Amino acid sequence: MSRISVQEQDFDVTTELQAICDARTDIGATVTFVGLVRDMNLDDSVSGMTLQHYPGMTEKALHKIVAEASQRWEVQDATIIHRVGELSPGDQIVLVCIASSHRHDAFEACSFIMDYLKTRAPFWKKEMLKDGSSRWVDARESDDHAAGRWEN
Amino acid sequence: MSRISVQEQDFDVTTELQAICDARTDIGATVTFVGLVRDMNLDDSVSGMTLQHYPGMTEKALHKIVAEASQRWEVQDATIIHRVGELSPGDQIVLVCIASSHRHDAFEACSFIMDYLKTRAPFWKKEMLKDGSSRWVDARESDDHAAGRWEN
Amino acid sequence: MATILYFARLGEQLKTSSEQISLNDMSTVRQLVDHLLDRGEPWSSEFESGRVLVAINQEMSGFDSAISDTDEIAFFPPVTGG
Amino acid sequence: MATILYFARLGEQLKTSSEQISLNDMSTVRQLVDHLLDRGEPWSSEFESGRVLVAINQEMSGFDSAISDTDEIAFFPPVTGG
Repeated sequence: MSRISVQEQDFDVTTELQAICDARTDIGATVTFVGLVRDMNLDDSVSGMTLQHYPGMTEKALHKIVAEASQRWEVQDATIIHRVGELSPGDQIVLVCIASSHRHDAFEACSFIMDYLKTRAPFWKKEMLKDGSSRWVDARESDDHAAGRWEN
Repeated sequence: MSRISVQEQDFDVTTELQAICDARTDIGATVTFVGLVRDMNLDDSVSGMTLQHYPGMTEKALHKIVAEASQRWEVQDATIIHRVGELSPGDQIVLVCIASSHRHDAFEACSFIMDYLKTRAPFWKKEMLKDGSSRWVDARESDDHAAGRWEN
Repeated sequence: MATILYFARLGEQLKTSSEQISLNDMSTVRQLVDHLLDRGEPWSSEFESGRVLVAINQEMSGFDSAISDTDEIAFFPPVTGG
Repeated sequence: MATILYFARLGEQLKTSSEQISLNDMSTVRQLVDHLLDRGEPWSSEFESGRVLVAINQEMSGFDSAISDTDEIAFFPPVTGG
């Protein structure tokens, strides 16, 4: 049911929603998360970003996260698209779209997938700063904490 | 900051997201809820729906709900579009889109707005059934319960 | 004259969505409802069966709220949007 | 020969993203890491400073996990996608 894609190209939210909803009339709710490149991080001006991943393992990890969400909540369909390569401030990075007949299931599953993706899917961000330097982004404790709240 | 519209016309999610995100690079996350007309309700086949509202009061109620969400969470921008008039199964009914620099704020604010909209914004649904009859949809206790969980 | 509005099932059953009423000595929503109930059917059924909500000047209000002749008073069933 | 992969900061600092290593009598990830540490810099700095995660055959694993010469063993920093 679910569509998982790791790609360089941008994505279009309407197109992804239609792919999920077209030709079916049993979906009551969709919740869509889109993550974007911000122009600031840790008080520094960001001019761009490179996203690396682990081909093969990344896709497996995302499928596993969707499977886990589907066990916990009623998920009729799910789409995850994560971009890799060079991105600029304002660019879309990631899309997670969940269709369900119940809105709370859609909200919970989408939020859960984002928390798990941020701690378990092998992607790494490298930021280019306005002063010409670059740095690998450090994992944040707040993301571990966010993923941990689903363990209870 | 926020855009509120009660309208007969359909809406396009990408267009609404772009209206929020274009020309700014400080948004890290958007969460978008779309509610759709289902072809079944209470075990009956639904062939269509009419949505009535209270012009003036509806818009005021929606602005108030967004203001309340903005007090509770960091909301950079918000869009609510709710359709009225005649709708068919599969049609989009409502869009709530929240932009924030923090994803959990975007998820919470969007979920809160949907719960409050369902219990406090003056809209009423009338369903047309496949057998030719029609009925006003009854408010659901589960929606009151959902809105109640934000009171604590 | 107060403007009285009826929405959704109420408007349909009462066969009117709006009317003007001189409130005279009616000073609360409850007194206005009593006045409407005196009309008999279909008013009595609609206001006695099921939950009816009231808004005064487009703000959700209660049946003990004060009303005056310049108010817009709306009656409707619990909302079902979204 | 096991395939060893290095991602992100690790791949950059070690100036290699992939190599083949004969595991011989190395039977756990920890033994492989000890072998890599014996190379000195930059290996020692990268494996001793900061957190390094390991995946065996594309599954998250621990440093006590068993490894064999047919495995794909990947080292990388904590993930930062999304």
